[in-house]
Amino acid sequence: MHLRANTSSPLLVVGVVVALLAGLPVASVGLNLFVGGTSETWSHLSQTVLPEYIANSLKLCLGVGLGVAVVGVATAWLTAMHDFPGRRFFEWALVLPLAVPAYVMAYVYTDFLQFVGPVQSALRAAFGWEFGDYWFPDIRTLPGAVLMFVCVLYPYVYLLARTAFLERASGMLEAARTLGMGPWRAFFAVSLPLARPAIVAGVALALMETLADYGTVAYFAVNTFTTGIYRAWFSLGDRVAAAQLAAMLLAFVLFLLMAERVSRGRARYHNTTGRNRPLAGARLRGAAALAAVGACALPLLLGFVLPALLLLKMALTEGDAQFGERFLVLSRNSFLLAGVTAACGVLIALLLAYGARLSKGAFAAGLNRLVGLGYAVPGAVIAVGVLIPVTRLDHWLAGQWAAWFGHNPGLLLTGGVAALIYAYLVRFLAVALHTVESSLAKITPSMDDAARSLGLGQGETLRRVHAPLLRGSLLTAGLLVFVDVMKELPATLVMRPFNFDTLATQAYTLASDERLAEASTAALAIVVVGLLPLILLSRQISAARRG
Amino acid sequence: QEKVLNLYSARHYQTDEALYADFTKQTGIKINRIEGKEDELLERIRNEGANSPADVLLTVDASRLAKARELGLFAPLSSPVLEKRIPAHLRTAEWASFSTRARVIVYNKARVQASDVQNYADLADPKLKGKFCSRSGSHPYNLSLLASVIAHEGEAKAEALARGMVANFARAPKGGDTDQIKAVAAGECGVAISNSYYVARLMRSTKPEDQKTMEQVGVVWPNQATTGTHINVSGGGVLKHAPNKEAAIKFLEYLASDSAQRYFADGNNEWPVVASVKVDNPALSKLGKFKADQLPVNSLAMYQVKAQMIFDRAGFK
Amino acid sequence: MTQLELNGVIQRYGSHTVVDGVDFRLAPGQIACLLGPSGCGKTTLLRCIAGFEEIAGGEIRLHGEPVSRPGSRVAPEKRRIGMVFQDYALFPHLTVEQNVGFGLDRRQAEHNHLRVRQLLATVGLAGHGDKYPHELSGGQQQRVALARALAPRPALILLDEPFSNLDVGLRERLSVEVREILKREGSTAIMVTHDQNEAFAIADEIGLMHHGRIQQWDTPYNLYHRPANRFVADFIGQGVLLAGTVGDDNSVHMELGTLVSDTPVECSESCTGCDCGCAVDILLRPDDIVHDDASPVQAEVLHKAFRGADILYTLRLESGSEVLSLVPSHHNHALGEKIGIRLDADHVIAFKKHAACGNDPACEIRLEQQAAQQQPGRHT
Amino acid sequence: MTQLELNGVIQRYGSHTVVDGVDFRLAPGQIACLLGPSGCGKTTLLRCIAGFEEIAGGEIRLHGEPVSRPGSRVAPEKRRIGMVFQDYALFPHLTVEQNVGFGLDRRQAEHNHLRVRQLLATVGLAGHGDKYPHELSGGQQQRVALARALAPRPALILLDEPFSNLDVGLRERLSVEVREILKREGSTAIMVTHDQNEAFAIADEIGLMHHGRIQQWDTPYNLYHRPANRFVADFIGQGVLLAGTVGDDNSVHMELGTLVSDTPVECSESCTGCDCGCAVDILLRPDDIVHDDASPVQAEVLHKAFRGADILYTLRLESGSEVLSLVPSHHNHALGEKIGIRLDADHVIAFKKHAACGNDPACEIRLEQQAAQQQPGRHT
Ligand SMILES: Nc1ncnc2c1ncn2[C@@H]1O[C@H](COP(=O)(O)OP(=O)(O)OP(=O)(O)O)[C@@H](O)[C@H]1O
Ligand SMILES: Nc1ncnc2c1ncn2[C@@H]1O[C@H](COP(=O)(O)OP(=O)(O)OP(=O)(O)O)[C@@H](O)[C@H]1O
Ligand SMILES: [Fe+3]
Ligand SMILES: [Mg+2]
Ligand SMILES: [Mg+2]
Repeated sequence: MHLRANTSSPLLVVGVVVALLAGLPVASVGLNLFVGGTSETWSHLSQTVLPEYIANSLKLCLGVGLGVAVVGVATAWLTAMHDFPGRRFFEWALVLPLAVPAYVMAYVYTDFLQFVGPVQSALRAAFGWEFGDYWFPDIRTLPGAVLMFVCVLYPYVYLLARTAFLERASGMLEAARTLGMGPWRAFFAVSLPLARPAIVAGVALALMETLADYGTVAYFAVNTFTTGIYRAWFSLGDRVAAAQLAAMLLAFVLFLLMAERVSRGRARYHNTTGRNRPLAGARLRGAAALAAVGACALPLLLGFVLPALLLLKMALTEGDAQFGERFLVLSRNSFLLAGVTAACGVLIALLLAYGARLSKGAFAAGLNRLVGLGYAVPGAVIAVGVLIPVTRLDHWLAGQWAAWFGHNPGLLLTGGVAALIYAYLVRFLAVALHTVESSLAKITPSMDDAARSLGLGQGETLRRVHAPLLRGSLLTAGLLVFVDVMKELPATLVMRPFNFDTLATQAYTLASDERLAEASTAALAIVVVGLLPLILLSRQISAARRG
Repeated sequence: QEKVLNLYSARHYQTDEALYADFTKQTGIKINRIEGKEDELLERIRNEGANSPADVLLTVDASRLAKARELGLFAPLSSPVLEKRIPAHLRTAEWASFSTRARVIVYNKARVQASDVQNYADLADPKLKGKFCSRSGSHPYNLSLLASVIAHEGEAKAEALARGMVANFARAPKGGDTDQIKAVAAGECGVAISNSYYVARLMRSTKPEDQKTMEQVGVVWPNQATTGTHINVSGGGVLKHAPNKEAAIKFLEYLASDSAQRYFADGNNEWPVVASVKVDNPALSKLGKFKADQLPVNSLAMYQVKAQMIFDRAGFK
Repeated sequence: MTQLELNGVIQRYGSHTVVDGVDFRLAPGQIACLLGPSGCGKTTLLRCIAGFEEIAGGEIRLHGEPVSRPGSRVAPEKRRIGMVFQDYALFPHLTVEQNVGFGLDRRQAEHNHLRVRQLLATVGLAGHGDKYPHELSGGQQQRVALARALAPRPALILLDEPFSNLDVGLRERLSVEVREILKREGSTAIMVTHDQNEAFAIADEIGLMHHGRIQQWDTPYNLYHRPANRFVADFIGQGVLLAGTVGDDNSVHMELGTLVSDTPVECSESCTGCDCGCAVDILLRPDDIVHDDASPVQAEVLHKAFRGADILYTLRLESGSEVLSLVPSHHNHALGEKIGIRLDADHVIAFKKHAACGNDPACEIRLEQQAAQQQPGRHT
Repeated sequence: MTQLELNGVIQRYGSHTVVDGVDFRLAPGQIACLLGPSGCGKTTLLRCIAGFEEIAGGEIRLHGEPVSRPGSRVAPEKRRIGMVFQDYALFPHLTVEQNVGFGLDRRQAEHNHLRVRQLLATVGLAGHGDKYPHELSGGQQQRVALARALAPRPALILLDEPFSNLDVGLRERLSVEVREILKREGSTAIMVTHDQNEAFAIADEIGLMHHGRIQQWDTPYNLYHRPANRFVADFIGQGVLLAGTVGDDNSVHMELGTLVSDTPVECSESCTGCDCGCAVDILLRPDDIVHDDASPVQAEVLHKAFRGADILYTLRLESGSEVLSLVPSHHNHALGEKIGIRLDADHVIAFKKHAACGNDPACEIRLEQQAAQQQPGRHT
């Protein structure tokens, strides 16, 4: 028995180290906030385009935030707490849009809906219209971008909220009903607030991804704050100004996240009852059942079925000439990277989230918010942010090696798979962390105490109590990271080893040469490869509901 | 030890693989390559510093080459072969161009007269109000075009041009060059600008809808009477810390060889930089000879930031 | 008029029948207590009444209207039934005040506020309104749950061990106050409790449950003094069953002496037809056996439990039978010591013996329960 | 040797001091009970001992080794302290058997299995091993929590109201069995309970807590018969304080008559220096006042509570003071009736009156508590 300082815990130390590693690139971006920039770039941007970019970003956030929250929560609520024809199918199918990269979705919808696309051409042919004779909504606008993002990002909210609803404490719902609240009002007064950590996490992830996105908004020419960052960097050649803008974005996101945390006050979200039984879903009939099916089918149609069909058609008619053995290699590469990253990410997220739970202090929680910020930074910026420390370390290693063995081994890490996975982790740890944290908040603190009083250390408590209790969320987190890595581009492009292509880079190569139709094969492959674990895991997740 | 060449390339043409394979076959040097975006690749090379494995950097934009030079990433390039084969305005002491692409005007034959769009300046003419389409103003292709205008005519003229174009927009800038061509053909736009190889690719396409597209549009070589049509280049140089400098020079020289040059033309519809090379590309032949801007490509980089600022001020999104 | 009426209610979890043909009636304003061993189905019965469980048989009526029948039921929130849950089920995201005010009509903010503060004061939590449940002690949480259930003045309130985590003083004060509130507001109540004194103090009627069946539904006095069967006799209060033989009308002969009661021997129902000479078991409470140094009957002290004012002695008679005796605590005898005792019972409660059981009381209870199951409905 | 030692332990939630300078010692194998009103800090004190809470002052030692000090502590899992949580804290993802076996060394599967089955049988849950916690009743869950904490044979076990959801019979049987298990395995135990009888029956020593301080740490007998202060007198058992005046050595004059005890008047600590003529309050338990139709002192029945064997009467004296009297239940008098009573107390417990308080008992308790706080450590 050793007296140990109250603040010290082995797990917390591990957590802090991991957090520092993961936070380093983000911090190196953030630090630029305090470096004096080139005033010319600043004044130019702020006088010309920045106000519009900021306005666009805010509008985009508002639209996407509302959209994913409504669609995600509604579908989660319907599938988790009701029974209607097709529910079991929708349960896992609603996750599918996750596999479609937003930029691919943007290409596909544009191709489908633009003036020269099949829909408008058919309309013109049918009615003999010419240009200007009729009005047709333009998808490549801000509302269009919102629609795209909502379609591919709502699964974040869906998955997290659903897990929360499934983990719901039936006891608390019953209490609400004895107090005169019908299922509908009980949903708003109890289920929804109790799912708040999960919903907030889902919406936050969707918003961070929206803010960091460049491909979609660039293609739609909806210029956002990220456009501003890229403009400062690429067009105006001012890296410092770009980093400062990125840091501002970070500060904004951090502020939002913290504000949300603070607004929770001392409220808790854990289960207060010990006798929760899986409630049989309320059975919907007639018009209600029809409405439920419709509500679930629409996002699935728009977010997956239609784009997948369009991609399939493109791939079949004018797909990649190189389809074949090469795709096996690409798929394998993508799958391995995504799989390894997902496993590492979930593990690290679990450690970090649990560390913060243990320390109860603001320090660890704050650290975790910082770690999670990588997701809000545009991919190219974070890729460079990762390059800097990795190459530094590499130089140091090379120097040591040279000092010991007398020759320069070159760079050991940069351009290696490990560094690439590190970059992914920096970028996507937020996804796993938010997911795990939101679910951890639902576990009664007395679980921890009970395990410790039975002689389990922190690590073992995590392994034997929390991990099984979090099973659904851990799978969800792994799934989300997996799919995100499958789709990731900027870091993959710049950090990958020689001659190492993935499905995403393949799609990129073709798309950037404006061979969209050919890129469809790779895009479809991303969807298909992502689909496998998606279907497998989402079944597991539904099965992991606990009593 | 196996001879290798480490290539960092921003060329995004899948068909380039045949080119690299040909090089390996000829020289026995294996090519390791990563493809990415110019600016990120520059960051990677910069950070890798003295230990960088990169031998050659290839880009598709002159200003990025200039930037790499500015950052001191290139080694001096001295190759008699390159000096002999590549025209002086298409190379510098550190890097050389291996192919060019022209920025041409594409118009809808039914909606616009060819005579009204003979120069880039015409795109600002109020006659084209509501007819002009373009990709984003921040795209390097447009930036380098405006940079060339600044180089030739000064900032004021350039800004007037940009503002005129904005006033003529049929729609907010969006999509790529191919999108613009298709929109012109469909009548949504009257006129647009595009890189020549996209036009050529559509001309060579066997797909009926592409052929129909090209039936609707005409292509103009702008500024034939004045400075010549704006061109940008794809080029590269040997990096300062290249571990395989010899192979790197060999590779660049290979890119200037007849077979490689023909490959750029045939495979990717670009114009070779070596005048003597015979091109066997029906689309390029059909587009015919044109007077290219002789501006040293170097200066495109000089004005790129200015060009972006002008676009921003003019509201060319 | 009846407020609540259960007719042969049956509930099952899978194939396990938890509530097994329960029927009783409650008039408006009445307070009933449910007693019974752990796991006998009390909570489940309350959940059936609240509408959370489907019933597999019988029917439940509120105000004469059927609300639960096999296959159909009225939603819980439509029943105006309040409930204090055994595990409280407080809302962790709401403060104490918000928890208590949860079921109140939201349009009457002013009025609600008053009601909430008043209830919090009643349960001794004035000043804790801004806390969150996790910042309260177990007993404090339990009181919040109680206040929350009382707040909307439900017509019927179900209390599942509402005082289990409170100290005696608070629990007595609260049970009196809750009783007053319920009576004042005319609410009908069913309370589950493990504290028989509490049940005796608060209840108009008590139902004793065992294995999903109501063994006796009666007044506190009758339950204690006229247990319907051995199980009730054993469960309520303390006591032992001692063998005896019915003598002429008013007497029973036992090892300890002869009991003569004022009235004829009150054979419990299961002993109808008790005749002279019939072998019976007599229920002896600890206060039926008094310590008397002068008594010729001596018994050995087997075990003693300090009870404050008294000591509860477990004594062994010559025959080996054990009896309990409550003796003022200044009579502090050592284990093994022999002390004099005598019978001092007012009335005699006798259960007819089953020949098959020999001297095994568990066997007797089992046989009795079996007999009861073959005549459903008999016990009300 | 002491197993557990607390010296001036202080714990705070924010600025709210919940445990306020607690010290006591427990020898190995001893069983202590903690009593106290809801919210007085019992659970928090257990949590400090288990190592879940940081302490702000004082020190906790196990086997003489310090395990908690302000700013540092030994991790809970290193202390070999078992705990039954007030809210059970069962693991919902594990079956009953897995829950109980959770803390056992996993390498000894065979042996563990035996232990688990044996404990389940002890707590009356044989055959429920494969169920999940949500399939159990409240009392069944509580018993699983108990079995789980006992399973690893902890050196020290903390039981936070382990029987609160059990019926009397089961609770008595279990408390005896748990006591046996603890004694057999040489475990030291601290148990929080609200049931004083349980505490009296099971505990070697009892600590009574109030406002975060131990008011008295003593044997059950002393706690009942020699309360250290008014709060203890009030909290333990039932009773009232009645004004009186100390006469010559062995007597106190009261409204009800004169009390003469065998020994000199036992003035409690707070009354040191009680002299003849000194105004005191005398603690009268319900059994100190006997119903005697022959007695000249008559009192009016204010309230009566049926207690099974007895009825607890609340009576009003002429002066308006109220007293309690426990009367065999066949003396069934109506409310408002006047009945004869007399004093029958063995020993006298007197508390010196504070002049400032007039006749307000609450005031007296307050003053006493204040005085105690100015002399920390006095009460052990
Ligand atoms: N997390 C917390 N934050 C703030 N105050 C708390 C917290 N936990 C408990 N308290 C307060 O500390 C006091 C003591 O609580 P504790 O749980 O120790 O009481 P207890 O004696 O166990 O009561 P009970 O018998 O009701 O369980 C209570 O007044 C409670 O409101
Ligand atoms: N969800 C369930 N699935 C299966 N069996 C259950 C379930 N809930 C309760 N039971 C069983 O039903 C029986 C009655 O449970 P109930 O909760 O009604 O008991 P109780 O009388 O309230 O007991 P306690 O006094 O311990 O709270 C118990 O044996 C329990 O194991
Ligand atoms: Fe291009
Ligand atoms: Mg129960
Ligand atoms: Mg407590």
